[in-house]
Amino acid sequence: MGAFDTLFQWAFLVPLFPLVGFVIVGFFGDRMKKAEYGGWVAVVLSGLAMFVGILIAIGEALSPGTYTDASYTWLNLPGTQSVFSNGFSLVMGTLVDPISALMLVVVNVVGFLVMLYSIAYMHHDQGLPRYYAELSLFLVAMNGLVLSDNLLEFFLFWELVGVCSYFLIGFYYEKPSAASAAKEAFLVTRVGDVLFLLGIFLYFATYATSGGGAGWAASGFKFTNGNTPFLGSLVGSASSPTLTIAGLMMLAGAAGKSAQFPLDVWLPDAMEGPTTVSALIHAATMVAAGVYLLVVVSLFLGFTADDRLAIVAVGGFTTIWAASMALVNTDIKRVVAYSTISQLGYMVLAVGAGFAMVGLYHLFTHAFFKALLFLAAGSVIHAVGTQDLLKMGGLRKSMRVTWIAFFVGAMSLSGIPPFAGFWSKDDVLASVYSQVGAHPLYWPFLLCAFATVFLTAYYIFRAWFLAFDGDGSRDASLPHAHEAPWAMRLPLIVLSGLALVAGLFAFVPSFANLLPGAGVPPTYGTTDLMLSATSVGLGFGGLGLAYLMWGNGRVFTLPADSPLQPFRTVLLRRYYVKDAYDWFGLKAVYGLSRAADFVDQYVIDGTVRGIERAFSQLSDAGRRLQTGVVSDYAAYVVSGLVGLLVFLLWIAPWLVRSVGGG
Amino acid sequence: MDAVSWTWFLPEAFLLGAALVVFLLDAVGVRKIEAVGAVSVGAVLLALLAVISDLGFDPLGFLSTLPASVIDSGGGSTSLYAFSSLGLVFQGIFLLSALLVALASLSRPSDEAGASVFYGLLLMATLGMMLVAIAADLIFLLIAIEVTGIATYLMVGYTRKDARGLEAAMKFYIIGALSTALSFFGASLLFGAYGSTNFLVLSQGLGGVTESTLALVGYAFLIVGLAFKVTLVPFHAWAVDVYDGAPTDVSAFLAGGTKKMGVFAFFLVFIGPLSILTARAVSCSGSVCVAPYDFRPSVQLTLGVLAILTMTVGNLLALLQKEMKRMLAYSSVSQAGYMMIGIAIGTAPALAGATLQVFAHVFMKAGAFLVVAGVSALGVGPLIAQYRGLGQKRPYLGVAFALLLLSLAGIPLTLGFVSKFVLFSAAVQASTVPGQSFFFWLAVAGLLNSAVSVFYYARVLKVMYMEPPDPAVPLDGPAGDPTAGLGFGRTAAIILAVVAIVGLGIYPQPVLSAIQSAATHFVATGA
Amino acid sequence: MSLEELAFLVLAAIAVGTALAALLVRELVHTILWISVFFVALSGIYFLLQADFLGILQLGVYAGAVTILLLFGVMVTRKRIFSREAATGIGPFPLALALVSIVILSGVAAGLPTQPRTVHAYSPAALSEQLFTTDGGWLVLLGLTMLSALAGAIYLVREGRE
Amino acid sequence: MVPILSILLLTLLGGTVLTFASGKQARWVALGTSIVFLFETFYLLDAYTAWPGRAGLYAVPQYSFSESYAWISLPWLHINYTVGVDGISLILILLTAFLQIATVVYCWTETNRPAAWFGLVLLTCLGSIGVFIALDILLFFLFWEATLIPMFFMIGYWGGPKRRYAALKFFVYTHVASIVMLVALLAVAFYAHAASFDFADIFVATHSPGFPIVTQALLFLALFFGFGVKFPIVPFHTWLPDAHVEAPTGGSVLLAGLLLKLGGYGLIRWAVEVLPQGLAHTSWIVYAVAFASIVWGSVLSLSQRDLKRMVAYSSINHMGIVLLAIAVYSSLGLLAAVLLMFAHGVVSGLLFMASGSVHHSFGTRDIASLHGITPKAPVLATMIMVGSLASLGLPALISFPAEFAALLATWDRLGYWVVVPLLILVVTAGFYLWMMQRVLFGPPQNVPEKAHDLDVYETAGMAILVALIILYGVLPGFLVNVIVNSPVYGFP
Amino acid sequence: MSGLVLAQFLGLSAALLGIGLFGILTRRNFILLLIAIEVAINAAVLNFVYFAGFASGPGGVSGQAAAVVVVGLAATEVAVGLAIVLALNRQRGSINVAEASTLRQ
Repeated sequence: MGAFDTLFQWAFLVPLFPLVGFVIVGFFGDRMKKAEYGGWVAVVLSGLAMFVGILIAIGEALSPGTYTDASYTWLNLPGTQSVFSNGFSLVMGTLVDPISALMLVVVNVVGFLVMLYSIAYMHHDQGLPRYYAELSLFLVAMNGLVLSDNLLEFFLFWELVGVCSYFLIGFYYEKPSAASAAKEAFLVTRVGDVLFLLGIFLYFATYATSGGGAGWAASGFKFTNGNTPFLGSLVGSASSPTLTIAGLMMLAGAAGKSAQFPLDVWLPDAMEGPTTVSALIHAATMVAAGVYLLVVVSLFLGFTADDRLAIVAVGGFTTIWAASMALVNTDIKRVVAYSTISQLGYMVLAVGAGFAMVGLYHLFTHAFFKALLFLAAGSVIHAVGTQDLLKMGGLRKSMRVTWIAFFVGAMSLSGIPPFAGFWSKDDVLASVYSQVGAHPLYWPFLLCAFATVFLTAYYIFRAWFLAFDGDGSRDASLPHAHEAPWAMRLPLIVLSGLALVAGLFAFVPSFANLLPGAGVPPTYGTTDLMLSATSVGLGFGGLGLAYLMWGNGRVFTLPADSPLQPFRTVLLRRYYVKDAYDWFGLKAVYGLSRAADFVDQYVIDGTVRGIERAFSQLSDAGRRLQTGVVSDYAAYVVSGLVGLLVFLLWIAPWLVRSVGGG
Repeated sequence: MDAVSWTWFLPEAFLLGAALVVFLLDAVGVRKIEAVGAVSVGAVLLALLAVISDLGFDPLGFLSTLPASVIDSGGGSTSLYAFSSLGLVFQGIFLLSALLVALASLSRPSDEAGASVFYGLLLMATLGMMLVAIAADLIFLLIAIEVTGIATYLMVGYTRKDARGLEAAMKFYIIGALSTALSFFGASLLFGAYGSTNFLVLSQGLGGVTESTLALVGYAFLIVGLAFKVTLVPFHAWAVDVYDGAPTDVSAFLAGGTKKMGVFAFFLVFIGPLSILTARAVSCSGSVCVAPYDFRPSVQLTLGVLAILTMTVGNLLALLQKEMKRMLAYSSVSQAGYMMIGIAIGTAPALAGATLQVFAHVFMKAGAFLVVAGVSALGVGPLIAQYRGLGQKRPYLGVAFALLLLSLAGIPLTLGFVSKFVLFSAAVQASTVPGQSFFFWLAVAGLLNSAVSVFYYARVLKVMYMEPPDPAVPLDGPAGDPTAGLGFGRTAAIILAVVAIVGLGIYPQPVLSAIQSAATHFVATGA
Repeated sequence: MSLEELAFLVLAAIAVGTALAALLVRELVHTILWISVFFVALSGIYFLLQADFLGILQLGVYAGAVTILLLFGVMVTRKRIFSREAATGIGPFPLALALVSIVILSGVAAGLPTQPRTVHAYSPAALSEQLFTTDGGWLVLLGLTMLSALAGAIYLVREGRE
Repeated sequence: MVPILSILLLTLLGGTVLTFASGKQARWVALGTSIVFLFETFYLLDAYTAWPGRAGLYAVPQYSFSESYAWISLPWLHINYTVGVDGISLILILLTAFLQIATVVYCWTETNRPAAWFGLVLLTCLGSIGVFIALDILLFFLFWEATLIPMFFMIGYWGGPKRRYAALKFFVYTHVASIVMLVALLAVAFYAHAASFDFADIFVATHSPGFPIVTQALLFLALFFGFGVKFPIVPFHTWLPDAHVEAPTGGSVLLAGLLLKLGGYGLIRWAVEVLPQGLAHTSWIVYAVAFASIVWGSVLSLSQRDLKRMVAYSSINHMGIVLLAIAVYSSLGLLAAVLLMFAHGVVSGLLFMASGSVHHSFGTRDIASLHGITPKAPVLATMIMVGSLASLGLPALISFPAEFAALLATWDRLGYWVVVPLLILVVTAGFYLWMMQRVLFGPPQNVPEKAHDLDVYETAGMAILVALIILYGVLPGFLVNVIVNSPVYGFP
Repeated sequence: MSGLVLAQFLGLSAALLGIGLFGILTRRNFILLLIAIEVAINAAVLNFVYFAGFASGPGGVSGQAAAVVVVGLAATEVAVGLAIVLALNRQRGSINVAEASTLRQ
């Protein structure tokens, strides 16, 4: 029993407030006098949710512990003969522990700020009530996911955030590209989701049969084992091929949600949604849910060594994979989106290395600076009406706040001290480095991570220079840009502040309780300092290169006949992976379906119709025997007589003898 | 029961008397259909009452307490007739079919020529059927069949001026005479094999040449002769043309009545207590007993094959039939196949099933033909396609026809379903005996056939209900009278048929238990 | 070969021959002629079998009445009595059917005991007693058939009033 | 003891007869009947007490509210009017009650011979109810067949351009299957030497040790075919798309919502429960068929152009999962199967209503020629979206708990084979999403001038189903608790 | 008296039956058909007579009685047949059975 249990039992309010918002805005938003009123309702309610969330976080910070309030029996499933012999109940409820409290803060703070920002950003949009309803529903789902008490509840909300993401990506549903991107996002994550579900089965089966998890099985997918401390007793209690596969399935689920290679294609396309949505869902919260899943699983269930290697591989490779594509992209949102993928890779990498808290730490800081970057980008887009970097330039003068905000975000992203990103990213690198001895394959992925630091700084500052530097003459048609209204500026300022200081939370004693063991992973020995120095150096290197190539000075550019140009094309084409997927979906699967349809119509149903036709033809032939000539009928009679004689005298006795009875 | 008293012949006497009266009236010039029709209907009703009272009429337990021992071979082993309870049931069935047709024919034009001949022949034909039901001698049986046969040949052609009717009569006659020749040839061979034509003697295998092959050949000929009446494939071809060409009321009688006579003849020859197939004694000399050559499995197999052939071909040919009467004729052929299942199996339940099927078929098929007669009296052509919109324009007639067709198709809550259900249940039950698994396939074949048959019945429903009425066809009666143009007699007959179909379809127990006890008795009692 | 057997064979040959001839000649009147000879031959066989009453009956009913009836039928349906029937082909299928049935039946016959047997003779008195007592039902039924035949046939051939 | 089940039947029967007789006011009679019936169903649910438990796996199951009267009694044939329910029946009765009322409301504006139409709707429901409560072979078969005739007329009279062919095909195809089923049931009764056609007697007989395994297996296969065509199982499914495409909307709803469930219910009650050994020895066949149905239905949905046809094929997929859940033969699987049947009944009902409304409003159901209908018909688009999302198994909607349980049960019995239905879930999501992308989203094209959103009756009819989808998606425990109180719960 | 062989009689009746069947199948004139049928019936009558003669039991005489009845029946049938012939002839002017084939299929 913790000191703040009374507070924690109100945790359900956090999702409840947005739910109220969803109902009000969803059903009555269209009927309000002005569309913004609905928006304000949602903003206020999300503010309330944020307030409760922060209170809970404070409670956890002051008195860390696990509080569960699971009381609603959602499903009472019978047992089966083989594995689930006793049956089990799926009891839904809330689980408040330090990490969920941390996530509550992330989700609700960013959520509130984005909602506020949207009032101004979206105010001219006709679908504003719909927007706020969907956004509120997303907050319900995301908070529900964070507060989930068991794996299945987690999955339930996991799917719900997915569908909210689907709706929001397709918010501008009349745009074919938006509709297509929404579908793609849903489908790709769906692949991860079904594998995730399989993983749940596997865990369940394993722990339900092996001795260590009997209690876990009986309690039905629960994260906690009674009220024992949240670092559950199950970690590492069993190790088997099944568990390895289960872990891999978790990784697959996380990869889908967090856009890790090879399920990363949907996230850049998801930028078809409003920028605010990108900031909230596709940067700060939902995409981080995959990482959160890995964190939770590694804390409660544990990964096997093979799993961890796979996670490291996926995370490590994704960092450089996504960063490389960001190098050449000219869409401001997509650049930031690739960076999101890349940063998520870092988090996954950390979890794979065994430092779940470090991953979570990076998630925490990333949420703020990435939301900041997106909102800043949104501010730019709002001002200039295009997303094409090549058409921007010189916005520095007209949009000071945005300019600075973007800069803060970029610095943080690049891992330049003292910005938030530096602390967490440095932790990631250090923690991976500390594990390189575990398996020789850790090395290449560590190198990827380091190389990515350089690339990150390069591409984000390239974007910054392109957008804000220069004289604004790149596209004469750009309207004269204005700074955004206060409802947009305020979130930018708040987030800038957070992006500046969030990294230090891990070092504040009480706050550190929310991220136990994250702030100071290894001792800051010489090696770690070397690592930090390298990383910071790489970051500055990237910044410098960006300045040289895209800054005001423009020291050099890549010549058109450079041997690197083909690589550029490959990168712009996103390594042709999306093409391959499209081919697979549109040609292979759809073609298969067409072929199957052909078989269905002409072979299977054709057989049915063939039988029908055969009957008809037989019937027709038989009717032609009915000639109307009585002699023919007599002939049938006599033929029948002869046949009957033959049958009765010889065939029937033979049959009776050989079959042995009538 | 005690020895047969003359009262047992009361039904036959009523019929014969009425027939003589009708012929006499004709001779003195009274030819109005109302007069002769009334006499005939009255006689049939009286005969029916007599049969029911023979069956043990009991107002409280109507038909459900049938005495099990209504059998008497009537004066020793050489008697030509014997009363069995199943025979009485069949007499009732025959009389019901005659009643339906006689009632419906009242609605024909009252000055129609030949009404008296028609009714007289109808009574004579019914008389022949009644006699078949009490036959205990092969020759008696065959001549009784011939009584009906000759009357029906003439009934088919009684319109004289109608080329179709005469053609039908010609075909009916030729094939009928051929099968008469064949059945008598078979009877003569059986006589040669056993020295008598009495069922009792035959069953004991006394005297004569006692050649099993001779007897088997005799059976083959006999099967052909009887199969003609039951319209088994391939002895069925005449039936379609005759049902088509004959006046529709006569078709109703042929399909609903005389065919059943053949079924009972099969019962008598192949299943009954006096059948050779059941009662051949094991001959023992000293301690060594030799089972005689047993025909039973071979004959059962043969009949089973005929049953399957009949059902299948009948259904198959009905599938694409464009004319209503011919479709019904083919369906009648296939229904005969179902009845043959019961005969091939020959257990008491199967016999009950077949009898119930016969019973149901009287109402279904005669009823359907009577509806067709009524519809064509309204001026609708012979094609199925010309029944468009009947269900909408003539709701009562449409529903009646639909119910009769659904019953023919074996859809639940109709008598047609109950009869098939009992029959096929019996087949399955019989097949549980080791070595009799063949019967299971009879049931399967029967059920599959009934499933196929749904196609062409449903097609008629489709035409009647789902296609718009043809404005050229004068289906509309005078306003407010949906039965206009049918007449009292036909309406009564159709109502009788439909009520029987539905009422007994929902609660078949009284009839079923009566038939079952009769059938059990028929199979179990050795004379 | 005994005398009876010889007589039988001769009569049988005549019967088969005349039956074939009756069905194969194209002149209908000749057909009637041949068929009456056929009936007479059969009657001879009945005498041979000591079924005297049947022999007489055969002569009376068949060779007499039926032949006359058939002749009458030919005369009514023909404008000229001596007109030839159109030639009808003899299809292989009917022929085969007939032959197969003959072969099967002959096969059965061949299986019967082949040693000569004595024939039982029944006096006409015994026969009539049988006919009028034990098998009396047969005659009653025969009467019923004749009743319907009479009524129906007369109506059928009578010119209608209409 | 009130004969509540007979009252239930009589309510519907009386309602049906009155509806047929009531001319233009038929819809009111039908609605009144449906409402009364719904409340009777609630009473039934309320009065249904917990199942006392079964002494052992093969102990004779007991049923609630049972009634039994002799119907046909011959020395060798004993047929009774025996009815009774357990939780499984109850769930499906509840489904019927809801679908009935939703269909009646949805079809409120039907003007083409309304008396006949509403009468047939009620008759279909009557037949279904009968199937769910009958505990005698003949009674069961009778009601089973009784659903065919109204559907035949509904398709054949109110259907699309090729309705007559579709009606005949539906009728003959499913009738053939019914016949096979009947033969097999008869054979079960006779070969096991059951004392009567009552379920309990048959159960006792089939579980007696003397009943040969080979016979059981063969009979089970025959029953499987008989019930399977109704499911429908691949490759005996081709009647379904044709029937659905040509059927009127109400007919499609009842066909997919109720008639397919008859197959599932029959398989559970009259095949698996009666012949568990038969299933055990032929399970690989059933599994193969189930997998084939799942894959085939889903893959084919992808390339369908007709909205209804697509939903029809997705029904094949879903019923394949039901079959799989039944085939694993465990309590969990059984629960999943029944839940999924309920879910599919509601969801496919909604989707067919939506398809019908699309056709009604936009003049076509061709996916390729419909574009961006959302601006014109936002409510309709929402309904399609809810239906699609529910159908693809989104949590918090009704299908999810069912599919989850089904997959868990499959995993439990078949291990990694569960990957097949799992991955097919992606394909299922794919075709629904693709359909939504093309039909609902994108710029409006080819939208006819007269296109309109749902009218109030259509909305109300669908709203009932949407409410169920969400209610039982969020609170599946209610359904589960009823199912769990079932004799069949004694499955291993 | 002795010396008659049963099998020969059966052979004769078989031949007559075959000839009768053959006639029924191939002839088209109604009257010829009647004659063919008579031939076939006579085969049956012949059977009855000789089986009666060869029978050992007391029932033999009923074989002859049966023969008498069959002869009578055959005569009745011929009468009916002729009635149909006449009606047909009046109606169609022809008694060719193959021409009366309007009822078909």
